[in-house]
Amino acid sequence: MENILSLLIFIPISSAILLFLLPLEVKYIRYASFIVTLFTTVLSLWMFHNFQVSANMQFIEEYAWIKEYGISYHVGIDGISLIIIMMTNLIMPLLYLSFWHLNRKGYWLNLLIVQGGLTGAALSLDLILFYLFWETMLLPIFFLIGLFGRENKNFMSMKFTLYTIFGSLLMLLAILYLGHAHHLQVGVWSFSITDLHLLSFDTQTSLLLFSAFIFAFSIKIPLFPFHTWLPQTYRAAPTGAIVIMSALMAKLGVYAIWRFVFTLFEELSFKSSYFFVLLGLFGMIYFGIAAIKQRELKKLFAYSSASHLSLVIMGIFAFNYYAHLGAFYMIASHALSSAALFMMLGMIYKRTQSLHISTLGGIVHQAPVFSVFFAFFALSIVGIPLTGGFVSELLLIVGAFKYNIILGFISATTLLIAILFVFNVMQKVLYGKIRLASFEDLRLYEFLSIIPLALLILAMGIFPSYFLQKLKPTAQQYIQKEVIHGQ
Amino acid sequence: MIDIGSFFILGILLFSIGIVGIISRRNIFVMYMSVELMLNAVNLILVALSHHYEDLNGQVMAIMIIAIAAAEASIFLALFVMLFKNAHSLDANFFELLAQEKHND
Amino acid sequence: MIESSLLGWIIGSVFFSSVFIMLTSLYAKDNDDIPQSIYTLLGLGGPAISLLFSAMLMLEFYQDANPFYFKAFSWLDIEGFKVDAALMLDALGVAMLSFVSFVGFIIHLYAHAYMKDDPSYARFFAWFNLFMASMFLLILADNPIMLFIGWEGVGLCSYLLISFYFESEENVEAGNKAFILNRIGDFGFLSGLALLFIYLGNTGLDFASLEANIHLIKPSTLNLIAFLLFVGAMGKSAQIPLYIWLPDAMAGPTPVSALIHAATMVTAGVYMVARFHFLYAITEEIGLFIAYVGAFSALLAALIAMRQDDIKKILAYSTMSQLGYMFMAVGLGAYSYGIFHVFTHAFFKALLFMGAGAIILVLHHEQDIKKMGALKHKMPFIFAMMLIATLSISGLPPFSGFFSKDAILNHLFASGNYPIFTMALLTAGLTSYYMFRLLLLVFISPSSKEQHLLPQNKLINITLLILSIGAIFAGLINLPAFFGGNENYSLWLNLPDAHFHLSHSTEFILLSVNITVALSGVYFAFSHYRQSSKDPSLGFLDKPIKNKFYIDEFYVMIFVKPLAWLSVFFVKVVDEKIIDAFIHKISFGYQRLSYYSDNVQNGNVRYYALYMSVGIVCIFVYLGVS
Amino acid sequence: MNSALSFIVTLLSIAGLFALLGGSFLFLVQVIIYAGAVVTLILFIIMFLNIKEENLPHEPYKTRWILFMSLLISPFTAILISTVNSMHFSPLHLENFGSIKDVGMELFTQWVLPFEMISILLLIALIGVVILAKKEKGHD
Repeated sequence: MENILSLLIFIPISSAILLFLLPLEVKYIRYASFIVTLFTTVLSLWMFHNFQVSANMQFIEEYAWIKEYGISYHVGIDGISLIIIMMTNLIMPLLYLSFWHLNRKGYWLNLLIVQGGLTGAALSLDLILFYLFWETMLLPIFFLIGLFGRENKNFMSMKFTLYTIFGSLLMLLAILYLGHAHHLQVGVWSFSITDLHLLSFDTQTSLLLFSAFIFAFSIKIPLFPFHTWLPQTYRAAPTGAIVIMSALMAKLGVYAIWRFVFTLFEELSFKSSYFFVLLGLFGMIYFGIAAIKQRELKKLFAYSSASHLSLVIMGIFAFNYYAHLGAFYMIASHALSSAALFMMLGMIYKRTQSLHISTLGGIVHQAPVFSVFFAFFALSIVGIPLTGGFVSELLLIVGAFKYNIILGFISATTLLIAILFVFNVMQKVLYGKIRLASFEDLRLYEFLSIIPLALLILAMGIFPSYFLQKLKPTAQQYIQKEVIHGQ
Repeated sequence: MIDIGSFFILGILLFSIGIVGIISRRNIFVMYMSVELMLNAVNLILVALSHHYEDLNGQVMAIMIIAIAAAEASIFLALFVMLFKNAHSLDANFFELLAQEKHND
Repeated sequence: MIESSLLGWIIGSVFFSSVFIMLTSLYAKDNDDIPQSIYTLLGLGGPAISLLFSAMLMLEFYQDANPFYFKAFSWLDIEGFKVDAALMLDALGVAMLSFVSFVGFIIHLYAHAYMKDDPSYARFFAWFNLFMASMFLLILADNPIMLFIGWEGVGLCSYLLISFYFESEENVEAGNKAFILNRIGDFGFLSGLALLFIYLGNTGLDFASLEANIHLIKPSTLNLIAFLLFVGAMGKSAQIPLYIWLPDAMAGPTPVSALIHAATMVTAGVYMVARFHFLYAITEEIGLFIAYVGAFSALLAALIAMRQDDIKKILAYSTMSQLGYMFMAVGLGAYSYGIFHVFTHAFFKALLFMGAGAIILVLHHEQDIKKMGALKHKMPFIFAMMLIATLSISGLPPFSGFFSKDAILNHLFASGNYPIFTMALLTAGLTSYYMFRLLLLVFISPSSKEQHLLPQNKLINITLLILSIGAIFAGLINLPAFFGGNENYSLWLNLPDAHFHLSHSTEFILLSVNITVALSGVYFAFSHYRQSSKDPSLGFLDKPIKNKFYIDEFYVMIFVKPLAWLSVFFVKVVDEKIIDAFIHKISFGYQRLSYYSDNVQNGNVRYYALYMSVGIVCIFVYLGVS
Repeated sequence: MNSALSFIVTLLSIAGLFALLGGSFLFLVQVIIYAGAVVTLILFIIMFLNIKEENLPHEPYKTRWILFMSLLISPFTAILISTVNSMHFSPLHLENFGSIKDVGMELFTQWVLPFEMISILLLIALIGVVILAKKEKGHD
């Protein structure tokens, strides 16, 4: 099983192509793609089991691909990509389950391709390969929004795609420049980060390259001034696309900053950390406050997601052990919570054809099981103890305090900001007067699709040390350097 | 005594006048004449060069140009007749058939 | 230290009973499927087992004073931040556990009687037991993180129970308000913890290690930590400025008010300060600050309570006022007195609430005391109970409240903080005034309306009786030297109290002053409300007191509205008008540009020639210049 | 009309210059083909089309355009002229150079192929003109 990573990447993609070519009924395509995702989940669990607790890359595969330009197929996994892979492979089958009723062939196939793209992007250690997968996962989202979205879906899918591609292009330029620089400085072409991080640049060049990378990733995450595609796109996008965007893609942006920006521009990342910590905190507060008065649930949780991701950015730029662990943990726990929440929003939408707060109310009377789960996931976003969110917020806050006491206080306001809108939502949607003629409680497949998420969130809150042990070495990577740089 | 340089200068001036004429005037006849003027300017320079190098190739080239100009003239004039018949105008701005359809917004 | 897994089971039994109730009711969906008795069994069984276990442990502890310890698993295990999911029971824990488990169980019995016709019976007990579990966790926590988990847990359950009758938006909003204000406190609390962990993370994070290593931190940081932790207490224990949720929290069912918002949860702040006594003992400025906050809260609450008409809200304000006393005590180093007052307060306040609940039940959920009156003969038993509790809270001997309050007042006087003492004394007078106002308006003063009364419930009366015993005699366990005791309770708690010596004569004078003040409050109440149910005017204070000093409105004005405005501003203006508009400008700028460049290609040959000649000229100029 | 006439004058003067430069054959060709045939053809067509005043384009910005273009072109011209001035040229020498015979020899030895191609070109132009000037059946 030494090429398990390739299997994880290419099984979904190839089966998507195969299923596209086969003239099957939608029903069978659904079964087939569900089985494919289940299979990758089993594979990823096996990998999780065999993952050694260390900071090194594991399960590495490296083949030359385009020799003339030193582009290679180079994949590997460490603690932080492990989170992304595990989350992707856990959430995908559940996503399939939660929309078992959908009869659209393209939906399932696009999801498979996204899965492959996500996995590939999270695993690749070669910049060109990374760019390839990064764009691979973008296109299916474009189709998902454009084909299965609602309202101004065409405009929004265009806007989202152009916006992100605009960012990616700058990154591509930076990648090409890096390869070229390697050619100049070393004499051979290479795009592998293990080679590229040895390069040295003068301050101005590295600042430009750094900004190009950061720009691409902060659009995807999104960070403060680049977020305006977010609420409208979430509103227009179908649930499957949102779950992927908020639970997985945004996290992939954070991951990419860690993997590429930190590795390639270590010095600069340390130097600019203060700016990004501030930006993260500002974004957290800004998005949190913006969410308070949102009346459309998807937009509201879009802002909420952005708020938490800004906190994660704060965490990874704070460059200390606790903040890093907290950020990783937040990536995982928030992926689970937000995936579950958006899946449940999809269920609401399916039943009522509306997600506006004013049309909803009193669901707890009609669908108690649904409400319990919805409240649970909402609370896990807020970071109630015994959910994974609490552990991550605790670690992040401790990390922030370690970074700077005043910024620590600001980061602790996350405890306040999130509840302001979450409780409002719970009050208006779950409680209150019954506004819907009928609201069906969870069906079996819906129930099955969210119960693993709920259990996992609980487990992450109750036994954090078990989950954290696999991440510890990765988070320790920067401790030594932290001392050197005097953070 | 005039030297060959003055022929060049004359040719250059004629050529410039031709350019000015072809761009600033809208009358297609005038534009056509400007084109001819430019051809002649070139001819003049060619012949002057042939004299300067004492090489007849320059003159031959000029002859060729005159021949082509004659062919061109015939086609030009035929076109003018057609255009005038269709549009009753000698305005070059009138003939914008190369432009794409204008957006109405 | 004795290892004992019973500690875990104290929490576990209530927790699992809650989980079982939840699962059963979710499974059943309609309450008809499952007989109520199953829920009763589960709902009361859990606390009963907890009570049993805690009684066993407490007895054992009483004999050999050896603390218990139980480590379930390692919760978080990273360098410099090791937190075990561990429980610990020492004297302070026993003091809290004793009344929480006992009063908790009694209130469970009461709740069974109170809620038995409610369709959401199962849900009630699920949350109620979850609350008990969190409260036990809070008390038994071996480290601040476990304490915080319990701390948040009680807040969450409090939210769930306040908005228990969620058909009405008001109740849900009250729940939200409670949770949000609590969360503001938690923000401070968690910040304080984070600071503590950064400095002491390497030397262990359980309370014992913290206590041993607290001197490693600089005093200025210690002050900050102490202050932040107290912010948490402000939220949880409803002190200025985070108190406004408590009166609204009365929207929940009465047993909830009795247990959570009177006897247990709100005292968590006091417990926390006592738990961190090693910290507060060396940060005297913060201690003084706490005492002042307590004093102002006590006075403010007492003032507001004078003119409230809702029986439960009066009790809520009185709770806040009593909590103020506790904070005055712990702030000035009298931890054992503070805990002692927590202890006695649990009994008489629970009794008051349960009595009020009984009245409310009998009167068809009428809560306005102005609409009650002359009920003394119709419900003499409840009157007796309420009278006991009122006397106790007013601090009249020989009831339990007298001893604890007197101890606090003495300590305040002895510590020499006379402003605080004065406020406390004033509050004592006001307390007896408004409590007797309540009592008189409900039971004595003439009633205009003829009331139809429902029969009283026997079980409720029994529970009242049990608690009244506590309310009368609980004070005797810490009999001061003046009355011939030797403060057994304080000795046994063994907290590092600040001691001030007072001569017997001073003590005697103080005692008589205290009693006189309390009695004068009683007198003023009597002189007016025996006859009439109208409130006398208070002059210029009348309006502000009736409107609770406009604090709610003030908060709405300075926090809620700006936040809402900011939210709209961010989305509608910053996002849409500035950032998004800018981005659209860029993208539509390209489109505009294409229109312009489109004009270049206008099909007119002359222009093409022009462009060409421009190009030629440029080339020539370039060649000519170079 | 005026411009056409002055155009003839220009062409004739150029013809004179050709003669001056020793291109006697070119002089003849210029006089006969250009001044004789082409410009006459222009004049003939102008007459033939019977152009009235309103058919002429209305050019309100004519002088402005001419000024603008002259300015635009002036650097080009100036640079060329200054280049020419900086070069040194021999004065005209009017010995026996460029007789018709020489030109003919040149034309029919070295330049036979282009010469033939020009003839084909002229043929094509002839046919094209006939087709263009022919009345289209559909339109009339």
